[in-house]
Amino acid sequence: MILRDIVTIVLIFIGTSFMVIAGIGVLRMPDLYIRMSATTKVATMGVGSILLAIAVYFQELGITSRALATVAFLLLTAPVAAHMIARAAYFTGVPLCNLSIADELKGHYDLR
Amino acid sequence: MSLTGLILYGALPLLTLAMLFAFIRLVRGPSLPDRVIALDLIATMAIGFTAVYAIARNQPALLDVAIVLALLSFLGTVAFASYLEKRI
Amino acid sequence: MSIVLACLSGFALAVASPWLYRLARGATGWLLALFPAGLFLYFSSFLGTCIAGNAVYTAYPWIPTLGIDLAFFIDGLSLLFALIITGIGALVILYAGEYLHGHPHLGRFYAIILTFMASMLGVVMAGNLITMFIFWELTSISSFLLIGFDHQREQSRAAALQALLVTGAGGLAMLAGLLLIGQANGTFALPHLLSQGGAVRQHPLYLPILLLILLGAFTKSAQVPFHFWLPGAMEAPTPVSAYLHSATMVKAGVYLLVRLGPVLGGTEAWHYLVTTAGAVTMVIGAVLALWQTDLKRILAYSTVSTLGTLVLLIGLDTSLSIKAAMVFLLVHALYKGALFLVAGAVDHAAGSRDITQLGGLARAMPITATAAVLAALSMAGFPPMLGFINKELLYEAKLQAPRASELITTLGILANVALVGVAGIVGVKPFFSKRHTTLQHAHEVAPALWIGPLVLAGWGLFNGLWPDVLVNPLITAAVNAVQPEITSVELKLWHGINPVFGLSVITVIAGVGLFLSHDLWFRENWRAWLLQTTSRISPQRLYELGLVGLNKLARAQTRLLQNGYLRYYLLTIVATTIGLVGYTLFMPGLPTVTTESKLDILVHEGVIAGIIILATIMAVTTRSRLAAIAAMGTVGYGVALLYILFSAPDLAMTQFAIETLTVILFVLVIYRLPRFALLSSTPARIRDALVALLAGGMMSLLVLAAVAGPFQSHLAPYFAAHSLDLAKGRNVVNVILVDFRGFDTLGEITVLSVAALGIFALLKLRKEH
Amino acid sequence: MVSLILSTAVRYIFPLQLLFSIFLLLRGHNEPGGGFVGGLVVAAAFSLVALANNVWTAQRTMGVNPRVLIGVGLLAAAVSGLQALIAGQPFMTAAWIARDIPVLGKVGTPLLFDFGVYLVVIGVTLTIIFTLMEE
Repeated sequence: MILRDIVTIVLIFIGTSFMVIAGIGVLRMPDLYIRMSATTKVATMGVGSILLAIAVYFQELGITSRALATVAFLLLTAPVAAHMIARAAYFTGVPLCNLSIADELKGHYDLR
Repeated sequence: MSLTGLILYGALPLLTLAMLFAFIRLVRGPSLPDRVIALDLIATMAIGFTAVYAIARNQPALLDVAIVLALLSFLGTVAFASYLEKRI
Repeated sequence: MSIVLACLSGFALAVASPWLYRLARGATGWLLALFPAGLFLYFSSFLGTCIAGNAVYTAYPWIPTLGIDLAFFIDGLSLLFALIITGIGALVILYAGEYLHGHPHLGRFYAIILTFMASMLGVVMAGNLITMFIFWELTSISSFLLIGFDHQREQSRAAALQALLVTGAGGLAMLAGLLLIGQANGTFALPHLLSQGGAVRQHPLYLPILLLILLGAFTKSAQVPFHFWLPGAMEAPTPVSAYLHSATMVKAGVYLLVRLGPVLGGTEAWHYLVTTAGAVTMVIGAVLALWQTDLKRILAYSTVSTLGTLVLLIGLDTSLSIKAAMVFLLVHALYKGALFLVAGAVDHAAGSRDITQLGGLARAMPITATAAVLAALSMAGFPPMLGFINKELLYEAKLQAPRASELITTLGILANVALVGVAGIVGVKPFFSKRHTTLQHAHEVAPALWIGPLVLAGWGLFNGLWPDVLVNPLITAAVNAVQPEITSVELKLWHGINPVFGLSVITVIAGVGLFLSHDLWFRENWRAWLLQTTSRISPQRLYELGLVGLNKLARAQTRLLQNGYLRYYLLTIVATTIGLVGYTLFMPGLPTVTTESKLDILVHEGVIAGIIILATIMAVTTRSRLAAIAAMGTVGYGVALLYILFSAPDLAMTQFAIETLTVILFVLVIYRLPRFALLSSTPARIRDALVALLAGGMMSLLVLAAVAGPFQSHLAPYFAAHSLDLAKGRNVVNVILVDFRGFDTLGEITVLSVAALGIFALLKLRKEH
Repeated sequence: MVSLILSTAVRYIFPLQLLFSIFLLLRGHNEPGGGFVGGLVVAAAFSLVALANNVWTAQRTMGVNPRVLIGVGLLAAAVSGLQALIAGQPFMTAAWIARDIPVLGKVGTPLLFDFGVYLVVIGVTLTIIFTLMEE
């Protein structure tokens, strides 16, 4: 197992563990908004590290550039998607869990 | 233990396990946005899965599939979101 | 070459006749009649060759691969028919010109009648079975058009349809028979068939072939179960009835039986089937003829009886019976044609065809009366007429019938007595019985209307007195064409006193007695009772019930299959697919599904498969549509992952892209659907579930079977090898899609485009409503 | 309720998606990709724009009516096949340009055919999506 493989496998396992954490997070978190924070951030990190593993493993310009392009692309789209869903959820009145202390957004939007 | 062996019997099962969790959320998810998030998570995990499998099988071509998925997966979420907003 | 021209020129003239009519107006009848007369002379030039017993055969390749060529074959038999067709054709066209004078569609009438004549000539002169069949169907079609000529009237339309359905169905059966004969002999060419006829008789399928051909002949020649369309066909204008439904078209069946006699005849089945059918038709036709009141219907039923006699004679299959049939063919054409034209003249002049009202027209219509009497005498079989010789021959043939000759002769006498009575009723009564109704305005008809009957009746007299001048050679030629041993036919008026003459005298006396006592037994109530009882079980009623049943079946079937519910369409499609796939799957010979193929799937593959199955179950059971969409999204991603596991990047890419776009489409559509409601009842849902499970199960079994079997496809290596050098591309999938199988992709994108335009139209259309 | 964040994000993502789809189309012959997937990516891109703002902006950015694209695509595919007939060979035989073009490598009628498929797929998908959205 040469150095390149070791680094690849380490990165892959980091990514996979992130994924599992995201999975557990989405299952156990009490309400939608907290779950979303878990999934978006953690999953993107997971994929990021796996793609880094690809860049390390294949060491070719073409492939590494595409891998990095994917990471960039994901970093761009994931937050936007999360934002859109949170917006829609909030507007359609998805309740916050009972543990939440305050709803700072209340009153700011003219909810129909 | 060879790299591929490690991946096939280590990383991939874990990834699919995570996918199973996301799917359980999709089934249980009380409101629609929960399901949408679960679907989005499954899509991201699919990207990861493809990338890992590309390494395991030493096939860089699979990376393009990951790119396409990355490009398009968030479209579904946006579509669901716009539908929800329009309906209220 | 000249034969083809002669036969097909009729069609050309038919096309030209409407314009000719617009030009020549009244004289078209005379002009057009010259054409068949010319053909008559042209065909009689063949008499010489045919008497010597050899035939003329010319063939032009038409569909060589199927062995069908435009072939014409003239021998004695077809010559006899050709002369009848053209001779009577000329007189009928002349007659029609006057009879339908001033009719708005007379030009069209000429066109159709000429088409009929040409196709009839085609039938009798065709040298190839299939060409004959084509002309045969053409005659059916022109008969349909002619019967329904006066299309304003509902009955004529119904009668035309009835005639077409019956003869058409028979024609279809006959086509099957002809094809089988062609297959048995390897060729459709007639001369070849006639020379080695034995092959069909030994053929295992001989009986079905015989039945099919007989079906075609019996429907065309109105034998008993199928006779009801002929009286119905009297709705046609009288020249048509005279020409098609007495002299020529109905004889096509008889021609077919005689022509295929050497090929199919001579066996027990042939003898019994044909003879019984002929005898039954002969008797029923004669009996029913007596009880009709309308002049044309009486003649129609007597024609049915005559056709029965002809078929009977062919069934007897002795050289004497064939000779008798040929003579009777000619005699009947002459006197029946004349009587029909007389009936037309009477109708034209006196305005009615009901025999109970007609009487004493002789003084007003002397020439027509003479023609009528002469024809009636020939029909009754009085000495100077050809009819007498014919009756003698009939009795002789029946006496010497190989089997059951007594029964056949008695039936023959019975029928002939009835026919003599009918001859009296039709030919003599309207003219000479005292007039008891107010028909003063009866007047002699225009010459064109009495030339036809007079010539035909006169011809009957002339041939009777001097038979050897024309009749003998013609009949010899006709009989030689069919019977192998050449026998010279001498018809003499006088055979001396012998049993046959005795029978003939008895028949005449009984017949005249029957005629004179017409007013005694012809009670209206008896007639009504008879017609009422027979109509209940008559084939006519079966035909009508058949049509009603057919409509009901069609309506029921449409209600069942096209009931407008999408789910039933889906259900039927899926069910049929399962049935067919299941059947082929469990047919013996297919590699059975081996259960012991070891399960070497890895953990992650198993989990993905599990997720797909769970997602499907969720999609089916969930109550919220969006959840269903999400579930289906998961299924799509799962399948795409499977593609990746089997390293098919192209497929995975497309699947992911399609998945996303489907989600978008669903979301757009869902927005407009009504609130989610459980519409179908539980039993319906269970049924759907069952069908779905079956379909899924069947498909997986299919896949397992495909995988289990030895997979030796030589396509994959070929494409892989040539992908680079031929198509200059390493990605085999795309190369196949775009280059090797480009044509299929072209088809696919066209289908896609049409689908898109369809959806666009549907959506746009909906907005307007 | 157009979300400002989404429309700005789309303004960056959209060109990337178009670029990637052209990339997919052109190298389809050698690596995974091709007219079909490329077309789908473009269709997804334009529907994203339509979702982010509204259908009419998407149609304006596209410039051409999707149904026209279907026609042009089919024409391109047919022409790439017909040229073989004109050259006397059986329909659809490929004809290649001799010299290798630096970026694309071998160029020939199959590429034109692939381009035809590309346009048809875009046309078909967008016709359906835009018609649905227009209501």
